[in-house]
Amino acid sequence: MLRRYFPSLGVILAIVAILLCLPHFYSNQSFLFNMMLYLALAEGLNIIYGFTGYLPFGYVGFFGAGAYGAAIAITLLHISPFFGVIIGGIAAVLIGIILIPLLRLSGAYFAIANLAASQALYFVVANPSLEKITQGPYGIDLSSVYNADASYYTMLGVLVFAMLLVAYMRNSNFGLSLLAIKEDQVTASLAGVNVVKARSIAWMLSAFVAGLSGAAFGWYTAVFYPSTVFSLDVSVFTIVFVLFGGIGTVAGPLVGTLILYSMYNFIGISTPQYFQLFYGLLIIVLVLFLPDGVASILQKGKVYVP
Amino acid sequence: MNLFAYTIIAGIMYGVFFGLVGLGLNIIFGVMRMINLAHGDVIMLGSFLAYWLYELLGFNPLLVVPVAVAVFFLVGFPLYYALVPRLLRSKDPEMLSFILFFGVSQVIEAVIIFAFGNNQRSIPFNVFGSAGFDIFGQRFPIAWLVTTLVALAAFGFIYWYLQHTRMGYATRAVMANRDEAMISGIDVNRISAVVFCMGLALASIAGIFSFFIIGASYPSMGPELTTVSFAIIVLGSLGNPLGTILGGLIYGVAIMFMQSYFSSWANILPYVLLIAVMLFKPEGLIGKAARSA
Amino acid sequence: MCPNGKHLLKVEGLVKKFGGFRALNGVNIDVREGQIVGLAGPNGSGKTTLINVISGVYRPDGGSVEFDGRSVYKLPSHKIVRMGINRTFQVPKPLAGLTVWENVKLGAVYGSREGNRRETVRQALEIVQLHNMKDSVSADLTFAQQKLLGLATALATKPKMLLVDEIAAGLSHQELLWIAEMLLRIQKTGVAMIVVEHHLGFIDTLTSDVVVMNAGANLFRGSIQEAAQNDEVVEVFLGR
Amino acid sequence: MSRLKALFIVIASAILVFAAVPSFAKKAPKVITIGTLYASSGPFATSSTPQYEGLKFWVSQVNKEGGVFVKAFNKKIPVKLVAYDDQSKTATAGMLYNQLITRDHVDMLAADFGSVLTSVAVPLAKVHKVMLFDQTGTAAKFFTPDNPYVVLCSLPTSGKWPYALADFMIAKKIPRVAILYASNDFDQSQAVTLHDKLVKAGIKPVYYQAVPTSTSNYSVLIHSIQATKPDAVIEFGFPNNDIAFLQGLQASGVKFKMVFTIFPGQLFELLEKNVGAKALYYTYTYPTPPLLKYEKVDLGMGLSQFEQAFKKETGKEVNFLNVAGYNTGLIMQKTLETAPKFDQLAFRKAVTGFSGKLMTLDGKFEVDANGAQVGEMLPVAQFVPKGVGGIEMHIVYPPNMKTAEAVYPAP
Repeated sequence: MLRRYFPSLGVILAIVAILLCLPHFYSNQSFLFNMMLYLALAEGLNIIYGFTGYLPFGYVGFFGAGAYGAAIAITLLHISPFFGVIIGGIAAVLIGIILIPLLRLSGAYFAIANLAASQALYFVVANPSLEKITQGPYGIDLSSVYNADASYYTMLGVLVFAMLLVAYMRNSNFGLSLLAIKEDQVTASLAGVNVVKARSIAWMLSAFVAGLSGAAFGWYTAVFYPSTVFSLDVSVFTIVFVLFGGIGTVAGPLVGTLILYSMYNFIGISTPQYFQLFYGLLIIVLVLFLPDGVASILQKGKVYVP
Repeated sequence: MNLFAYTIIAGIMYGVFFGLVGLGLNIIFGVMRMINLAHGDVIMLGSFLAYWLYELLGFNPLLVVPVAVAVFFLVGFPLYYALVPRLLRSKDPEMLSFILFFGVSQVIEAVIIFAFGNNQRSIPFNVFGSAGFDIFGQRFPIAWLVTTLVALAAFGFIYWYLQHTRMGYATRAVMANRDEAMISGIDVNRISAVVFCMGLALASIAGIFSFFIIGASYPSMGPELTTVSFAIIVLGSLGNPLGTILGGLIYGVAIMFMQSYFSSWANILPYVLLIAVMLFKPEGLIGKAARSA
Repeated sequence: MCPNGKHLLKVEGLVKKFGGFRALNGVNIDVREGQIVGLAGPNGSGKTTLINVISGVYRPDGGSVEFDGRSVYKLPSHKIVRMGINRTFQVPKPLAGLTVWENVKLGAVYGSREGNRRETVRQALEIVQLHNMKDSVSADLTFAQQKLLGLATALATKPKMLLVDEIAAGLSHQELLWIAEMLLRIQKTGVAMIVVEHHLGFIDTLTSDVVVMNAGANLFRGSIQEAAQNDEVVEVFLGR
Repeated sequence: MSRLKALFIVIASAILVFAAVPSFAKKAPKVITIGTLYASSGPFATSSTPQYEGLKFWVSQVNKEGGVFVKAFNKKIPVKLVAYDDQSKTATAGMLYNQLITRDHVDMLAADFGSVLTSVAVPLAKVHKVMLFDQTGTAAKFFTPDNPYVVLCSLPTSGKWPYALADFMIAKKIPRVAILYASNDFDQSQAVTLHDKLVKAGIKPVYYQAVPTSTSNYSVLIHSIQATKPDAVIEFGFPNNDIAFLQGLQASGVKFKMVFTIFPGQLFELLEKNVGAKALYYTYTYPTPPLLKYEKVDLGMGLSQFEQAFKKETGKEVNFLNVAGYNTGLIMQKTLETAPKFDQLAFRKAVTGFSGKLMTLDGKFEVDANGAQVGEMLPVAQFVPKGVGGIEMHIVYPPNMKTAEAVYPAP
């Protein structure tokens, strides 16, 4: 029964082994951290987009909610940063629960409404009248609990959690029921699937991953502003990485992120417009010629992608 | 009281302009059932065209209008035939077009940064003369009046096109039901291509005058404008071009009131409006009757 | 057949509106355990709407629906399915990206929640004779096979009652005979059915108990022979 | 037991010797590497790019003379600048600062422009113990007793900026004051200072409002302000806010006796290009070099010399941020010239050593114990018409720097 999980677990173990060893050979920890961050976000987005077809353009809303949830817990309630990260995840789930009604909207309408929701959340957090709680637009300072190594391994933990979730989705009946909802809600519910419940759970899990990631990022960065953790670039990058890699598998988003984020790091940072132009063109080409991403090339050749 | 009157009048002028901002997005949606996610970037392109012609050749923004229309018809046709028919044949045109136009928007932004850098650009308000004009004892810059008149003219044109031309009649048929229109012998692709170009041209016209209402232009202003435009057309009612003006007016007056009385919360308004309308009144404020027409 | 079994489904005064139009306008129908009821009527008389409402695909606007002594009125589909009602579609809606096996498995896992799931899936596929295609992607099936797949998925939820919507449409005579025989076999396992059909001959092979609908209400109930004698029924079918 | 002890001592001393050897043998590096970031795009590009050019100019100047004199090695060593583009994004900036420290192993860090992009560097400098020369990031919260690794090179922390402005308004006895500020740390801290100082002097502002930093249309706000009938309107914003505010003011035809904005005094050309000289007539600002001219300096070039040399090298007119960038270089130069040892805390000590004793083209360099700038206080200046369509600036406060009397109320 558990044997079907083996390929997915193999991929996860390989990633973990690499990320545990690499810091000893490669000193740019910050690059590795950001890579893990986007890997986790890509898997988190995969949970909702890959398995239910809802494209969350406002995914960064959960990321920001996580960063702020954790920061508020750490600065106001004096909770240890590690538990702060978990609280960040929970904060994102709470936002997710508030936004559940958006799942009634279909396709592009959902995408835009979700984008609007993330922007609204950003403006609420950044509003100076909430300065006592969120520090308003003036930013969060966590330098007193700054710990690069601890937050690095916390992020690795979040990544492992996200990958395990997707592995579960990929191989379980629950994942199958989500794929069914994505194909046809009526047919799925006539097979006995509780559509509203299943997609809400997927939505909240996806939010949880983004919240944890945002919280770990906040801890690692130590000083951040609303505009940092609610930057639309977070959504955009994650979506592009996932689209490129391919959805619905554990490996697809990983491959997409590893390739594109490395590329971003080497060409994007010195001349960001080149990268923007590149991924803009890449999206157009993908939509027209390879709408299911790189992984679909293998799948068309009947190769199993974990 | 003075402030109240000013707020209302300013809100109406602001709103008419924002109707124009949403108009191009709405007619494209009406005919093609696609959301042009690069809409805000086309507005940005219009403003950069105006800026460039003003700086280089001293063009008055009004003179840029015909140039913009010509440019976007020339660009729009090949773009339509290169992208859209292929999309319509795919298994999920709505979602794929959404993502595709997102890619287009990123390309536009990157190219403009290459060409112009990422600095803010603006055309001075006094390009139409430095005199102000008075409405009910309130003084407004002349540039606002010109902008409002241009926006009204654009709505007038669309009304005339839809109601009084043969092609407009066919366009309405496509808006009502694309498949039936195709069966009844209308060249749906040609109509769509023309309307697509029209939508782009209208967006660029909004861009030309955006300096006077929105403020300075910069290459990355697109996505925010797209969201605001979408809020406006959802408010008005999706797929009903003339309804856009209602959405614009509500948005304009509301944002002016927010700025006057709750200024620090003003920027949250379009997003909250958008979500509220989508969840509670998804058919838009004009409702079904206007939509099925 | 056991026409004297106890009441399984009881529909009373059911109403469904689309805007101002009343697609169902007070429908009454009851079905006993293990009974097959044929449902006939002209296009637009509300047959498919009735099935959509009973199975929870549409929300009703009035009346009552009782199943097995409990109300299923306004319940969501998955709850109705788990109580023992399932259906097929006139135009099949398989989960196109999933395999035949996965389609049916979903029903076994979420719809019935009992017994050996593997066995349930295998049996359902054997009844509709799709077992040899279990690893095919369902998008690759023919139209008729997709209909059968829908039936198998429904069977995997172990229903006490099946709502069969125009299963005969577009099939050859041979296939019709085979399907009729299969439905009768399913009935023998204790499954009641409402069989919506244009094709009165097909209904005749299944049951002598027919309900005729017109304009969103039931017009007649009795045998096909009686229906043929009824002036109103004849008028409805032949047009005014 | 004693054998074990002896072994332990041998090992321990071996470790000590090995650990100590590198520090004895520390050779002079071939180049001094200085890491910095700049933004080629995004909201800070207009400010960051000129600041970066100023720093680059300093590098080319010292290298022309064979490098910077490093006291620890008693010789001149060339300077190498390692710079990355953060696109005005804090997330990217954080990653790049880290890269400068951990991969490029720079000897000193110079921050990017402004508080937002500097903020992410401050904790990194503290954690990795690298001196951060903060160029224009003026948030007071960067400078804390537990972090010796940050020094603010030009401009005081933003909360201190409006000191002279407040005194000016109190001296002028302006009764009705409106304060409108963009909600960010930089502007809010100034608004709070000004508000508190005025209230203390018995002037309660009639209007005191925050608006989002993204505000781009001020016309309605200007009318709300007008409704409170103020004499003076103080607008604190970023350059984009100031441009939009001045444009709105001009377009609406509303007049106030006194109008103050921040950035005409720092980015005069940008403002003039966008709003026109006319819109600036009789408005007030904080003057900074090159509008403020410091010619007698202890180190580097005086302002006029700098203006000429910079123009010759880059073909551009000098603005304040060019001066700030160049000034950062000078502070680093002075640090290397005076630090007796080549390590980070010695650098910091050296800065404290020359604090208050160094005059550059940016004014008097003086930092407090936490590294915050207290020397370069900002006076108040007013723009007045000059000839046909021309404009010039007078310093109107404080009295010891005054070049002309303020024209108040504005005609």
